[in-house]
Amino acid sequence: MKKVEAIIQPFKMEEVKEALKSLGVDGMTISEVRGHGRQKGHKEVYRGQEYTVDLLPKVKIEMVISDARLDEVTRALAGAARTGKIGDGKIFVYDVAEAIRIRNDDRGETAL
Amino acid sequence: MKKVEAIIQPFKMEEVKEALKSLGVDGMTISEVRGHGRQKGHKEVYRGQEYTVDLLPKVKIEMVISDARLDEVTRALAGAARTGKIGDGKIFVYDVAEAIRIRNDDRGETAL
Amino acid sequence: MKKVEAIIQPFKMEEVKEALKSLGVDGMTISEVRGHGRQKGHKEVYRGQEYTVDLLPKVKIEMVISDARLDEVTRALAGAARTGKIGDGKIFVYDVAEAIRIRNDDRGETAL
Amino acid sequence: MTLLLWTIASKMVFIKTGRLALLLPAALLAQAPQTAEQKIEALEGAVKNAQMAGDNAWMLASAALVLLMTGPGLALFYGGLVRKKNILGTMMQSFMMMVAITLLWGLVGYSLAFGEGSAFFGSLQYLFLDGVGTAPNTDYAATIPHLTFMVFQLMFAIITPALISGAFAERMKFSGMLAFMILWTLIVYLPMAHMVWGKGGLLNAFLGGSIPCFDFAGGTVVHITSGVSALVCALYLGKRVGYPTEPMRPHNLVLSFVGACLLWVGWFGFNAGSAVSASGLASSAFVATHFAAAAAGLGWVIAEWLKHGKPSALGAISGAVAGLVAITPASGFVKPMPAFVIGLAAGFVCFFMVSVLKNKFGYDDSLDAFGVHGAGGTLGAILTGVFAPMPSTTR
Amino acid sequence: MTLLLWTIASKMVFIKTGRLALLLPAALLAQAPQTAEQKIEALEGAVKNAQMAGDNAWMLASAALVLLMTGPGLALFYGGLVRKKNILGTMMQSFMMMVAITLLWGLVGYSLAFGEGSAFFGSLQYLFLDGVGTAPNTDYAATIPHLTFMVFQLMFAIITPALISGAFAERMKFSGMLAFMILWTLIVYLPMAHMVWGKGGLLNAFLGGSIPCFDFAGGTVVHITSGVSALVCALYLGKRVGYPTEPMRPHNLVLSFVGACLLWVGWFGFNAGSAVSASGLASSAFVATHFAAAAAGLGWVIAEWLKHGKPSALGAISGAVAGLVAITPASGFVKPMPAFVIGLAAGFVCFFMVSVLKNKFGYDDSLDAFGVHGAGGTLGAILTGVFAPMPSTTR
Amino acid sequence: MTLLLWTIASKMVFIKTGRLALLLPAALLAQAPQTAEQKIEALEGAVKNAQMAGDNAWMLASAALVLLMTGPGLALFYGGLVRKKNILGTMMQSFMMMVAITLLWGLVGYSLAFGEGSAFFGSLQYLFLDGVGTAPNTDYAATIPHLTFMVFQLMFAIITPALISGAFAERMKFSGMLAFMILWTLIVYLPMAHMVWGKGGLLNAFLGGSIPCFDFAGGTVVHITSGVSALVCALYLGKRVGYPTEPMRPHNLVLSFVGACLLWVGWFGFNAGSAVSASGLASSAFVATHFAAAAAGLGWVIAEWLKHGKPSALGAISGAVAGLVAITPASGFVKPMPAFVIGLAAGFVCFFMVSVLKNKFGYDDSLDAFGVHGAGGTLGAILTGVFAPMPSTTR
Ligand SMILES: Nc1ncnc2c1ncn2[C@@H]1O[C@H](COP(=O)(O)OP(=O)(O)O)[C@@H](O)[C@H]1O
Ligand SMILES: Nc1ncnc2c1ncn2[C@@H]1O[C@H](COP(=O)(O)OP(=O)(O)O)[C@@H](O)[C@H]1O
Ligand SMILES: Nc1ncnc2c1ncn2[C@@H]1O[C@H](COP(=O)(O)OP(=O)(O)O)[C@@H](O)[C@H]1O
Repeated sequence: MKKVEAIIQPFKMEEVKEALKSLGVDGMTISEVRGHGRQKGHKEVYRGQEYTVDLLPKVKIEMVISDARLDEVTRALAGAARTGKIGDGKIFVYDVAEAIRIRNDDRGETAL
Repeated sequence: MKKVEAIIQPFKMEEVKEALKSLGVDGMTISEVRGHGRQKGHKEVYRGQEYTVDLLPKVKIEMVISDARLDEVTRALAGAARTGKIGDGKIFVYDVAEAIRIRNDDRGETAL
Repeated sequence: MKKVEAIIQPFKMEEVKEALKSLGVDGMTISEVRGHGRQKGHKEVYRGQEYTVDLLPKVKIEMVISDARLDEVTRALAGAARTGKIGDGKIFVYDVAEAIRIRNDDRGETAL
Repeated sequence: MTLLLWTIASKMVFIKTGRLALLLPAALLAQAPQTAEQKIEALEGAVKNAQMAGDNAWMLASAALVLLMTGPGLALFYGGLVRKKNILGTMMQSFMMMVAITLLWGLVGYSLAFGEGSAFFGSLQYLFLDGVGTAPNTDYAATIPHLTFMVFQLMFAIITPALISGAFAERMKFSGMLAFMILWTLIVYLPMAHMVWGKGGLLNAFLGGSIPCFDFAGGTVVHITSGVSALVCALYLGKRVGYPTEPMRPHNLVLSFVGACLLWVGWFGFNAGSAVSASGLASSAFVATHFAAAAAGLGWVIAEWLKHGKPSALGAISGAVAGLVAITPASGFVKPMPAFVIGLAAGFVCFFMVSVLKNKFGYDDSLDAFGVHGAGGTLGAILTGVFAPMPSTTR
Repeated sequence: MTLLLWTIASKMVFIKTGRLALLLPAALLAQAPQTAEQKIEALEGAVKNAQMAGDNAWMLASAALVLLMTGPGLALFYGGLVRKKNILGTMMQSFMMMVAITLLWGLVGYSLAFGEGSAFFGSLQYLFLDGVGTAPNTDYAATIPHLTFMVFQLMFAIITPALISGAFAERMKFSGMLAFMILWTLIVYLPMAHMVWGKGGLLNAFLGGSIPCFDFAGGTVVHITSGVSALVCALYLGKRVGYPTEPMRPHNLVLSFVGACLLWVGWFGFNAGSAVSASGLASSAFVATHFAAAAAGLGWVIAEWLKHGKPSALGAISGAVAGLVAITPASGFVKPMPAFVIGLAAGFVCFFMVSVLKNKFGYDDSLDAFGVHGAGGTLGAILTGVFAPMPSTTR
Repeated sequence: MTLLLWTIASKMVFIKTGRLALLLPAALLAQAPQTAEQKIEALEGAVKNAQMAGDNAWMLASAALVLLMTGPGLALFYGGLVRKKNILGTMMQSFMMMVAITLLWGLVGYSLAFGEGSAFFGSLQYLFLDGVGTAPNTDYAATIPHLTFMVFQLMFAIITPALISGAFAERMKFSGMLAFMILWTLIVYLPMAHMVWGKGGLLNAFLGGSIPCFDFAGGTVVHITSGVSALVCALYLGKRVGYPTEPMRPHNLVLSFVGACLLWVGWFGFNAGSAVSASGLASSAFVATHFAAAAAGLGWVIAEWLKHGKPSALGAISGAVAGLVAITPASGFVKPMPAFVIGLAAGFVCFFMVSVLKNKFGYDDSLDAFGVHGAGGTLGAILTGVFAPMPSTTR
């Protein structure tokens, strides 16, 4: 099993969700994060005082999927999240040692 | 070392914390996430407009523990978080390459 | 590639960010979490009712970096985040199977 | 669209009476009658009008202030104290009182409370607010339109059940809450209001009752009644699931803070408005209200300081509200310094109620409606007896 | 620093006129003239003063209440309904109306609306507010300073375009919005206000106009105008990017709740203040306002209950606002029970507009400025014709 | 429980004086005396009563509005500007002023400020508010109860130190803050208030002082004093840990926005209330206040537009507050257009102070209490001298 962790632009969230749904990927966990990479943030001025906002709001999507689906999932995900501009985000993939469904103790890929 | 990542129902938080405490697991990090799996969300109506809320609030617990304790920890955790209904959540386990305690540079299992 | 996950005191955030910037580490994702370890929380009183706040606010920093930089990054990070007191936090390191830059489909270390 | 406007406009007849009515007093003076006698007569009418303008100005402002106490005041105060998931539900309880009690009041409520009736109930005299017009009802308030008096009293009837909702916040169904509140108003509030304030009410010695009751702005009717009812509810409903093991601490004290400030400001309308005029009595009640609120904030904070080693924001605002409750029955009778003492006492006593006694007895009064309103109201009623000078010597 | 204060102080001359002016009426009575005739004359002046004090007290409070409707009332109501990222921008739209319309009003606005002019426009008589002083303008309000009347009307001119902003929330640039609002006020609002309220206005039969219009507190001028303009804007601007596929649900109903409560309270100033006095008429408008708001809250909630199986907080507050809109033209003419009926109707109709009709037609009126203000205002105007008794029989 | 109520009720004696007192004026007119002379005498009393009702109605509303400025107005304005972790602490500073200064004022404060004393201090005449009753104090306000005047002035004394707290937000201990505020009120505020407003005060030429000072609603006493004290505090306390490297940007501008709106509305009470009557003077001050606030919002926004290329919400609300500060001393003396100019100037100058000068000098005035209140107040005081006509020609 693999964990796919994607950090994307918040306004792409709906599109990505649709893309994943149409692939039949159901399980996912989302959280609100802030980040920076190539994209360097911007300045905000409060009462003439400049503040650099270098951490921009992003959405992190985490999905644990079977190895077999890795390729199609990352492709669909990247496709839906892409605008071609700096700040589009990253996808990271990790190995998963075990998965357990709390409800009925299913383990491994059946638990996804 | 293993990282145990559990996504559970928010209202089960206290019970799970108690269960882990009684096992002597101290270190943990919690964050608020939203997710969906089998559980499909619900509809909300605002001024006659329907909005699907398909991402429900969940709590994510992350713990890094020694390999030896993996079994008892996941069992206790799943036990405390289970209601038997859809939406109970998942536990994922990952390998950890290294752990460092910032305070004194302890490494490996002593750092947990 | 490695993922470095650091859980630090919120007020150390700026210092850590500076330290990482001076190392040339650009990509990072931050989220607000709560946690406890050795540090045991405190009591708050509301209308004479005591509530134990055992999960204290922390900041989680996630960075995916090349294996080669692991050492200097964790050292710099721990250095900047250390106060020497309980509650300083932890660094965990994980293996990363793959990284993809969404914008242009770069893969592996070039994607970081 | 212009067409539409046109149609509407042409459906409408005559002039704006608003503008017309205004010109009357001026007109009266303009075409001033010739003889001194006539002039004096005209003046007497004009003076009455002027007096009414002044008193009505304050009473309308007061009615607005008392509504502000419920929404958004109380809604925010309570809303900030519950858990996050319950905030809208809790705020809605207050809002639905603004909606439902208004309806009830218009249909029968005002009549049952203020109609001339028996010692315990009013009459159906003002059913559908029939006969409640712009002329003053001299029994209740000689210098303001009857309508003003009616709506001012309505605002009281709204906040009283809203206060009770603090006792069962987080555990009652919406429809059940609504039914309960309407029944409670019919069975408890309206008779109580009639007894203390209504013409012929048992405790309203001044207007034909037999037992005199010293309650300026509703300490008994509003606060003791709602506080005690809250306690009964809390006991009857039992504890919230998870209480007291699961932590249920206030989720947003900033909201509660804003709510408490609005309660403080709105209470000026509640107490000083109870003078039903903009007279010196109103000023006196206004000042007493302010001093008691401040003193009780101080009292609670000091109590916290002594017991827990540090004061808290929640303590300060809870104290202020306790003080406002306690001064209510006394507000028209006492000078600033006695008001200060009443407030200070309320701060201490209510702190003791919610932080010591409640834990001892173990009932779950979610938002301390009893601890603050029941206890504060009772204390205030007792201290009114202690501090209030004989009416004849008041001012 | 003491030096600085000194310099400032010595730059200042003479006494505090404030304090001086106050003593005048008292003085008048003190050095009371000798003959009865003189005394009566003095009294007539004193009575006029007293009448003005009472009416002015209420009108100043009303002006403050109407400003409270825009900021923070409307700003919060709208701000809570938009997506999180747009809240400050949406609130700023309201605030900039407080800033920009005030300027415009001072320069030419008041004069174009209330100057004595043609059937459609005012005049330049009050350019730069020249001639608008503390003496009453007897054409509009005989018992309050002209300045009070002017500033009360200004508050109306502020909230009207702010209401429109609900239609293009989330999609108009700041500078474009500002330019539009100023032009709209010049081209639509000021002529409309003149026609209905201005001396010699076409629809102001009482002050020289030819077609009579029954609009107590601005149902036509404020709500229909802004509602219809909002619809035009929504159609012209087209839909927001992503509407209606992307979910754009309200992000913070607690804010909207507070805003709605402040609108309710502030509306007392809007409607009861339109009596331009603290008379029985003001009380009557106050009561009608309150009953309609409550009834409409009820109406909307019932409609939701029937259609969706459960009521919602957003429904209750939207209903209340719809009721306030609908009662505006009628508020000075109807008794509480007809007000209740108007409110109930408004709750049902506006619910139907925003939850059924809007979806049918598919326009994107972000915050339902048309559905609530346009529809509610039109309904209110029609029902005013139905329920308002002939002026002579009103009270 | 019924038993308890009973006991309380029976402890209480006599009737509700409130209701009784109300009937008196009416009664006076009812049993009208027979001769014209007697009638006239009765009328003179009745007119005085009516005048007081009108003026008192406005002054009570004003006192409530000024309290609204501190809590929740200023508390929200400041609370939104600090970092999240400090919001409750910052809001508490305002609230504790409501608590502590009230106590101080009741004990000695009012007496030291308004008792008849030397050029610099009042006396102990009103210790414990002894002698402050419902009869007017003709030295200060002939037509309202002395109690009203006292409590209105108290609200000023509350907000002044609360304003200072903006300078040391985020870095002072609670108990230290409290001690400082009480001492500051005793040593700085009370003497200053006596000098400018007190009978016999040095700068109060009208009431026996020798140097005349043109300060309508407290520009000098409230804003310059608090602004300068804030600067001294900021310099003395030094910078916050981490300033200016660590970003300390406002955490919730929505709260600040609401606070600013409430300040604007409340300021009507502050300035128009300073007429201590509901006269034309009050209207004039009300209008000047509104125009200056709007103009300063505009001024600041334009300055930002010029310098940073775009306006900001924080700029607009900061500007409005600056305008309110600047118009305070002038509000009773100027017409709307000069008020507009004063406001515009304040917008520009205060923008310059906080966004250019502060950075140059590098002091850390957390919430710009000096930049807005000190600078705005001083500017206002100077422009008052420029724009205010001679008293005799004002109105
Ligand atoms: N090496 C990394 N480790 C962790 N998160 C990263 C890393 N690089 C980028 N991110 C996350 O991805 C987001 C987008 O990155 P960015 O560099 O702006 O995209 P791009 O590389 O396409 O220009 C960042 O805001 C950050 O949250
Ligand atoms: N494959 C997955 N990857 C990541 N998170 C998941 C996955 N499956 C489920 N989750 C998380 O677990 C939560 C509960 O899942 P759900 O499917 O409702 O439970 P169950 O499988 O017991 O019915 C979801 O809301 C989501 O946050
Ligand atoms: N085993 C662990 N797994 C996950 N998070 C941990 C673990 N141990 C500590 N943490 C996180 O690190 C934070 C600091 O840990 P703490 O034990 O207080 O530091 P220290 O070990 O230096 O005393 C905790 O609040 C928690 O968020």
